[in-house]
Amino acid sequence: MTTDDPIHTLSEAVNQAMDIAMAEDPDVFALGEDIEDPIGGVMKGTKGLSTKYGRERVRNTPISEQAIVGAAIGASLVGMRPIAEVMLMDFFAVAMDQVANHAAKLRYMSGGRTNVPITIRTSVGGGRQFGAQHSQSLEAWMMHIPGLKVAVPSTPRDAKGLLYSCIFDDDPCIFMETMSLLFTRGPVPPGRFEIPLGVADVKRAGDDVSVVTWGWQVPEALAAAETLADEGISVEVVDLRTLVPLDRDAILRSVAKTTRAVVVHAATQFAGPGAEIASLVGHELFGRLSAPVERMGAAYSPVPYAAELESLHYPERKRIAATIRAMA
Amino acid sequence: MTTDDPIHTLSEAVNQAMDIAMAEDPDVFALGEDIEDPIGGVMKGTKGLSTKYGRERVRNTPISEQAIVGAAIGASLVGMRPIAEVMLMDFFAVAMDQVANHAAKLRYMSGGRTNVPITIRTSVGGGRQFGAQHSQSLEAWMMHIPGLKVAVPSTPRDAKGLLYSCIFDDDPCIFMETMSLLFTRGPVPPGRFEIPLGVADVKRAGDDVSVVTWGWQVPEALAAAETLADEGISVEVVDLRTLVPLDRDAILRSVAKTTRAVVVHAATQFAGPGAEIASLVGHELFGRLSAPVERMGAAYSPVPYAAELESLHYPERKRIAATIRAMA
Amino acid sequence: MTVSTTQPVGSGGSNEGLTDDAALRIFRTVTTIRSTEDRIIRGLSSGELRMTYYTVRGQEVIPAAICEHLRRDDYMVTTYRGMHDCIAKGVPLDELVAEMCGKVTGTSKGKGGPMHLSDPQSGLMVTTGVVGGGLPIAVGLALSSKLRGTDQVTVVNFGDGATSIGATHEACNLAALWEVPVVFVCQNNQYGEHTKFADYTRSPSLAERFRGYGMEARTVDGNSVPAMHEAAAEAIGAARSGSGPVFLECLTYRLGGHSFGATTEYMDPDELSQAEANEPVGRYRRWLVDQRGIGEDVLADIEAAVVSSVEAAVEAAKASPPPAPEELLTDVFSSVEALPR
Amino acid sequence: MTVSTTQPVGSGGSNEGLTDDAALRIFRTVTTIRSTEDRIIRGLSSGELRMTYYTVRGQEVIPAAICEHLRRDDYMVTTYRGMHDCIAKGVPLDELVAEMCGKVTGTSKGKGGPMHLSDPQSGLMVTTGVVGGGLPIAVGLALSSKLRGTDQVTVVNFGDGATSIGATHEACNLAALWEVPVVFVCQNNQYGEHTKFADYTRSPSLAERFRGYGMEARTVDGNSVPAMHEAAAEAIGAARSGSGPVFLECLTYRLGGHSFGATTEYMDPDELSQAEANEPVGRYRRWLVDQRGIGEDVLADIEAAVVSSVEAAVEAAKASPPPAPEELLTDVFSSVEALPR
Ligand SMILES: Cc1ncc(C[n+]2csc(CCOP(=O)(O)OP(=O)(O)O)c2C)c(N)n1
Ligand SMILES: Cc1ncc(C[n+]2csc(CCOP(=O)(O)OP(=O)(O)O)c2C)c(N)n1
Ligand SMILES: [Mg+2]
Ligand SMILES: [Mg+2]
Repeated sequence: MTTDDPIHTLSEAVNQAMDIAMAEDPDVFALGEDIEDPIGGVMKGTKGLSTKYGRERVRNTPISEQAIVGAAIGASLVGMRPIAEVMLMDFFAVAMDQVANHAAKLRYMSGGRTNVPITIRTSVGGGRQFGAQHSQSLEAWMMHIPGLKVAVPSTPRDAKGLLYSCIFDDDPCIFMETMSLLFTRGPVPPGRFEIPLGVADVKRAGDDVSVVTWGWQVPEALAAAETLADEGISVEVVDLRTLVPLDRDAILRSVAKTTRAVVVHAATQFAGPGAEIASLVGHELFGRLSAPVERMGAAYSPVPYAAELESLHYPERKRIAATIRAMA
Repeated sequence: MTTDDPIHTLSEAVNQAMDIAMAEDPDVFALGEDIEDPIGGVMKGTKGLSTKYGRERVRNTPISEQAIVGAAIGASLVGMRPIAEVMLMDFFAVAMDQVANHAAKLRYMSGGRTNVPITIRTSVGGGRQFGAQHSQSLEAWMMHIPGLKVAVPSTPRDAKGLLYSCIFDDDPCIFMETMSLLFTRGPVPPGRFEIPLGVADVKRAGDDVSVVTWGWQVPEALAAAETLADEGISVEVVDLRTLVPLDRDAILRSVAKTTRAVVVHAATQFAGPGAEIASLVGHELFGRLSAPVERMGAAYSPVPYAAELESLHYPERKRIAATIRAMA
Repeated sequence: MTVSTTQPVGSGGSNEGLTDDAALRIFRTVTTIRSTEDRIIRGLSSGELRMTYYTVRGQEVIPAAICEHLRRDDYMVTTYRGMHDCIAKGVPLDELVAEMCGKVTGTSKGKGGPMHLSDPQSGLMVTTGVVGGGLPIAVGLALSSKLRGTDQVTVVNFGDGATSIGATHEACNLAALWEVPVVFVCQNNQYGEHTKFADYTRSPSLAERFRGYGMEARTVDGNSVPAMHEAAAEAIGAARSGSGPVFLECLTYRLGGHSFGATTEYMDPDELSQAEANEPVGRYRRWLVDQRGIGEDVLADIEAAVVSSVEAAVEAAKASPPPAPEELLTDVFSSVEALPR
Repeated sequence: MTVSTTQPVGSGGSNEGLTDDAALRIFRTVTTIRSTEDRIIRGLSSGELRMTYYTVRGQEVIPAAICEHLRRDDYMVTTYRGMHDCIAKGVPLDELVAEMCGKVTGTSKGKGGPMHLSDPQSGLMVTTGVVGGGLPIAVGLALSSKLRGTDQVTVVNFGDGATSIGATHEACNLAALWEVPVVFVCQNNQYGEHTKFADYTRSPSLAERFRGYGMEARTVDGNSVPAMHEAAAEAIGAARSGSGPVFLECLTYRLGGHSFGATTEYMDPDELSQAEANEPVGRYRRWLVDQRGIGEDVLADIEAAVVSSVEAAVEAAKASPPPAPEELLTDVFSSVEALPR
């Protein structure tokens, strides 16, 4: 990462990726609730784009997530590259038929005669007292359906590069924008910038314990690693960046080295995405681990509203540090 | 299991449980598509019940799964015990908002002031050339949402006892009726019969390898065990029966004994329900296993139509036997 | 001794005129709603309070008039923008405010929050944060009354924007088919989040569209107490008498941004200031004085009582502790034994 | 040299009358549909063939008339009960039958099956097995034409039962709002699976209900070629000219159970036998002879040609191999490298 890149928020980086994609390719367009100016998306992701590209290409929709995702699918079947916005990931629940039964399956069901190059952007709550229906990280649902790609950036730079790749990817991509990171700042390469899907990034190198994580929990893991460094524990933080494709080699490379792994995520731990990774590590590195693979995900409860409970619900730096400390 | 119990199909056992529940409690009623006589449900689960209890208590609905599940939730909030039928599990995709954002969360979100004692019965396809949109086992979605119980019987007896328990359970229960088992026959205790949720059943005892499985794959695992017995490999088959509550003790007890485990299910393997179980076993029995925990689930693809491909897609007895043989 | 707990919630859908008693009950309700909102906004602005808050300013009359015709054992379902509905239905103000603040004395022990208020004791059964999510549930509540042979009515509140989503359509079709006693109250405040009505549908009229399901549907001035009172009487009376569901489109105007802190730049400023000038609580107060000859002093007494009960509710909420850590894993299931470990 | 591949698919929504050429093209199409169905049922009954099959008997005229006004580059979306739509739109019969049999020469190499036919070459874009699932997708196809400034039209077929589900409602509202060139073709065959129209809705009229979204909506006798031909011309012409979506309720009757092997015990036997007596292919044939003076021999020639091409398609499908094992993991993603291992 060059340090003289201009500094932007993750939301601005998302905006840049869409802006560049729309400038490059007339087949790229966006649709979703409140995405037109002056609002430009409730999280500002599309700010300025309807003004620049017109309200034909940046289209407000009614509150109808099935229609939003379905319309994106339809346009994509004939080669357009729609970017649909589902305001919050919790609302995927109303659109899962289009996502899982249509977007994910149409390539296969047509024997490859059609494909669905859509991107669905969505905000992921949590940590902001939005309550049980506005705070869920549902990447496990997506991972479990063959045919969907899933990206979860943790930095502005990754957000730009991954979103650009999603837009031009020939398969349906779910792009998760973690709300608590949306307004964090970081360097973002100017102009066209791509990060291939399926390549994890070691955000911090270390020798004793590997933390495998993504999205919201990356800065938490990095903070825990920083604390532990002072205690002489060297932590490697592997940011997966995409869950499908999954960078299996990067995970195994790191854990083979450290022989200890913790998988950390904001999604519910039970039957969550970390179970796949823990199973993979346990299987592939059987007999070579110094400790059982630990998983840290959200507690088995709907997300509570009260701040005091919500902070217990999700993993966070202190508890991550404690878990690592106990196993190192 | 007493062997002089009358013999019934799994579908008849389901029917008996509902019949008895409706006779016992006027608050029990059923709703769903085509559940009234003369059809009595496309899988015959409700056959005869509308004739016996009237079309007020066994109600046909329009094709509207959100309304079906939502109406069940509403009635349950005031103490009724609705049994909703969603014709196929794939169609949960249109109703996930009611299932995951409402049924699962209302008890918690109300601080316990309300609860949702519904049962959602659903048929699960697979192995019958129904294609990608009619063959999915989506229990992983359900397990991942805190607040939902999930039952998947593999025998007529279990179906009756578990369904009865689901109907009178105070939490939302998803009851999965595996289509390829619906017309298999077995002994069913007459009259009121209950099997508590959360208690696994060892369907075959063995010493060398534990197969942890449920539903469709139970007879497959038993057939594999039978084959392997002739080869001198002793296989224990643990039928979980419910995935939530999960009988963790039964799993660990079996694997602690055999030191080898295979988790087998019809759901997609990747990020599937088996990942939770494999992670659990790997964690709790770390250092005490003789082999890595194996997972066998459906291949990472939409379910193919052609019979030749579909039989490769799902686990089945021969490949299960081969996997066990390789690790024993 | 808060106002809301003792506030009568009417007596069941009679179409009798708006008596002075009823008129004053409604005044007390709208005043309670307005005062609570004002107090919350003040607390949020100063940093004294913290919550997500969806204004109900401008929509007070709708539930106040509706609840005149509801009994305590009638059911109500509402949305994140539902504080007015909760107050009108009789949710105790102390518990309501405490819940919005995430405190243990709240309706949900602080675990639900402002988008998930529920209080079955007063018939407020569900508050959902998912647009359209409440309608199918309301059909089920109404079905329970039908199956049990009671004459309870269910009222479900939702926004104009919710008319675009699938759940709404499925629920209306099912309710009409089953002839269940539910009143669909569409609080048409002209906006779905930041999008105007005319920008998300070409429907010439919602009432007309929903009549298409084969149920009664009517448009009413939701900011006029007499009009709302009468329309609600009719709709609730019809539902209670067993003639099936009714759709009421209540015209109103959202007097502010979507939620606290949200911009209003997309709203027509003239239209907004005109709506503000004609805002329904003041309009109703003037009507009571001018048309009904109610004394200023009577109204001022009610206002003063309301303000002090609101203040008491806020103070009680502030003094209430947050839920204890053990609460994290309770109320997931009926028993903690069912939890995965 | 199968009939369906060479069959013209009309020339774009003109409202001109039904010429003899057009009338014979339609006859060839309905005959192909009927023959294919008959042959499949025969194969299923004898055990020669194996598939899930949803009868289209009685619904042949609808797509045959519609496709007279469609170009090859117009888009179509249909359902599991869509073999007639596929044939009319020009999906090659050999590939169609092979797909239904799960063979590698099928449209999807045997991986989709009868519920998932698609052939973008002929504009048949999606077949879905989820009730209502196709409508939002059709809106997107139509949107692509609008954004690209082409005059392509999208036709989406669905059943009467699909009008109850959320996706249908969302799609219609969105299409009307965006004024995209889509024709919603509701093939009202009176049943949703085993439930009668009157048992799942109180809507007095579907056309009237859907007009509520602010779009054109019309009911037509879907079993009459002249009526369907004219209504389709108008609807497709309107969509093509940019005046937005149209909803067509095509009245027809499902002449059999829901799917092969399903019972019909819930259907009124008198109604069914009356509908069978008036079934649309025979009715049309009589009309051609009696009203249009077309010679028996001309029709018999077409019928003979059709039968032999259907037989050829079935034989080709039987001879075709199943997909190879490697196909299991291809077409999941654009590249197999993206697959989790
Ligand atoms: C299914 C779903 N989609 C999107 C949202 C985000 N959202 C919250 S409120 C709202 C606007 C709703 O408008 P309306 O129904 O008119 O209700 P109002 O807020 O005006 O009371 C939206 C889009 C949501 N909560 N649920
Ligand atoms: C969402 C969903 N729910 C239920 C089903 C099961 N199902 C398949 S066909 C059918 C009836 C559909 O009726 P209609 O829309 O009238 O179409 P038709 O079969 O008459 O062509 C049903 C309920 C489904 N495929 N999808
Ligand atoms: Mg609104
Ligand atoms: Mg039909």
